[in-house]
Amino acid sequence: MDLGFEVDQRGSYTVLAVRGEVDVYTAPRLRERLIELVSQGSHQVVVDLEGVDFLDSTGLGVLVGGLKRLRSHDGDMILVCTQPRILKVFEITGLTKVFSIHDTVESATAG
Amino acid sequence: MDLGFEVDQRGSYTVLAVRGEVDVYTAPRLRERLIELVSQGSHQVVVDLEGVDFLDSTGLGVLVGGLKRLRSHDGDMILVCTQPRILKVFEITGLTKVFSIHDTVESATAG
Amino acid sequence: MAAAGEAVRPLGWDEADVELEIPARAEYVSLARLVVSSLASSRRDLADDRIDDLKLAVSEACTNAIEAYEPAGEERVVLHWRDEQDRLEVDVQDHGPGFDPSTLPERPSVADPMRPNYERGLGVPLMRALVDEVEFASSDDGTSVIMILFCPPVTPDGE
Amino acid sequence: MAAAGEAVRPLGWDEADVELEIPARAEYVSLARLVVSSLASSRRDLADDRIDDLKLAVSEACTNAIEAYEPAGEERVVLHWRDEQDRLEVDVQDHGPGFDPSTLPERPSVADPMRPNYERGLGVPLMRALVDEVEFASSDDGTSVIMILFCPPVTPDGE
Ligand SMILES: Nc1ncnc2c1ncn2[C@@H]1O[C@H](COP(=O)(O)OP(=O)(O)O)[C@@H](O)[C@H]1O
Ligand SMILES: Nc1ncnc2c1ncn2[C@@H]1O[C@H](COP(=O)(O)OP(=O)(O)O)[C@@H](O)[C@H]1O
Repeated sequence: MDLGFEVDQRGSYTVLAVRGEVDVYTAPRLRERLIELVSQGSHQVVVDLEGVDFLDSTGLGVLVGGLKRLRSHDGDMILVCTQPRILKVFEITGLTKVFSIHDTVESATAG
Repeated sequence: MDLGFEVDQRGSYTVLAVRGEVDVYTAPRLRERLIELVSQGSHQVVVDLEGVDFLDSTGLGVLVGGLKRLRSHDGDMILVCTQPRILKVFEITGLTKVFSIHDTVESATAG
Repeated sequence: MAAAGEAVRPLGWDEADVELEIPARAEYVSLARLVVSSLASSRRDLADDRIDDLKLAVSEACTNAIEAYEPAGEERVVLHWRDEQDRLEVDVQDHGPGFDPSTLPERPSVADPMRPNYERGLGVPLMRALVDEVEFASSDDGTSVIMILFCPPVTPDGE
Repeated sequence: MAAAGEAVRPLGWDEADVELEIPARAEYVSLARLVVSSLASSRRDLADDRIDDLKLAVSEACTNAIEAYEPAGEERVVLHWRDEQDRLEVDVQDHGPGFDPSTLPERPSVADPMRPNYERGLGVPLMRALVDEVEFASSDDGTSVIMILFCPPVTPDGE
């Protein structure tokens, strides 16, 4: 099972597009990617989840960890997600209140 | 697991396009379809296997049975198949010598 | 007779029981998901979003079962699938150290202002929210998590 | 160290053993195929056509195991998957009446002019042609079919 990543710089935003299933096996790779971005100086990170087929609590934990790390650098993490089954996971866990979630990368990077 | 069928008349040929996996569970439906066609007077039958993802020995047996039934009515069965993994099953079992196998429905119905 | 004369759904408890035993390793959780979603899809009475819910709940249970063994050795996780007319049940068993489920919060505390600090502890709340019933049976000998989805009977035409 | 430091492939015999137990019913053969092709795909050293070969061989073995029980009751078919560095093994077990494999033809008789009359008997020849080794162990107590694919070691860069 593969997790795919694509990184794209859009103005002051670094867009990390994730593809595949984020679970206990693959989530460590997402964590590494996020840590890498922060250590390279990307502090405004957009995580595009439109290509994600599955996201579990381990994946949520990695995103929350990334958000905390970015905030400690006065940065932020913005999510792009319109898939109902992925949004549902954020809703159940109350994380829609923690993340700002946008419909498109354009709108996420418009700020 | 569904097996899909589409029937199309092309001149004197009846084209049965099969979609899905043909195995011990679904093969009886293919058998019924073939028997139905013969009993409705279709004696030149083209079975289009291009939409078949999986074909096992039960499926082969049903095709052989259909061929025998058609031949007993002075008819014939022509197959359409270009997928290597499906062709391989005919080759291993020596059935490439029994069926005439074409690349397209057009060529199968050209005779 | 039901309209769907072709019995896709297995008929009885024992007969319909599928068992999957996997090594207690993270890379096998996706296999458990695959099996559960394939079995659930063959029941024609489950909507896609319910299948997704079950798949995620089972995945969380398998993840916890595997993490219970840390550091992982040659331990195993066993999943049972049982089909019945009006429900389906999945249980996930490990022989890890066990835990006391009553110490866990009943529901996700969605309004908790400390939520952003929670990088863990989301699995059980998710499971509770996603399926109709979750039961934990845990002892020194291990844990069994039973998850149930109720499937309201579809009234066939002409009955 | 191998280039693929991330061990996708399980490490040892026991650890890597996956077991799937299904009811002896035709509708479950597709699940066995799904499990086998998913496990085989996670081994990066197998080409797609080899995965297809194994999937078909296992499917044939499951079909025979199920048919051995006719008329089907509450019997079960058990599939084991074992990963090793240089091979993978699948066995399919039933507790049907058993049979004498030595009475079956070794190879498909492709040149047999009577072939068009064969609507059955294609399963075992297919299995024999598709995988590197097939072994039948059959007695009054049932049958176990062991199928083996050899996986030539991929020499990692830098070794
Ligand atoms: N199968 C299990 N065996 C042992 N402990 C478990 C098991 N399942 C859950 N737990 C305990 O319940 C806690 C909460 O689980 P969960 O909500 O999934 O969050 P997390 O796994 O992120 O900690 C775990 O940290 C663990 O202590
Ligand atoms: N697991 C099994 N249990 C009992 N008999 C078996 C088993 N597998 C194969 N056989 C016997 O071997 C024969 C040949 O099998 P096969 O080549 O698959 O063709 P088919 O199943 O179409 O007859 C079967 O008809 C059956 O008598």
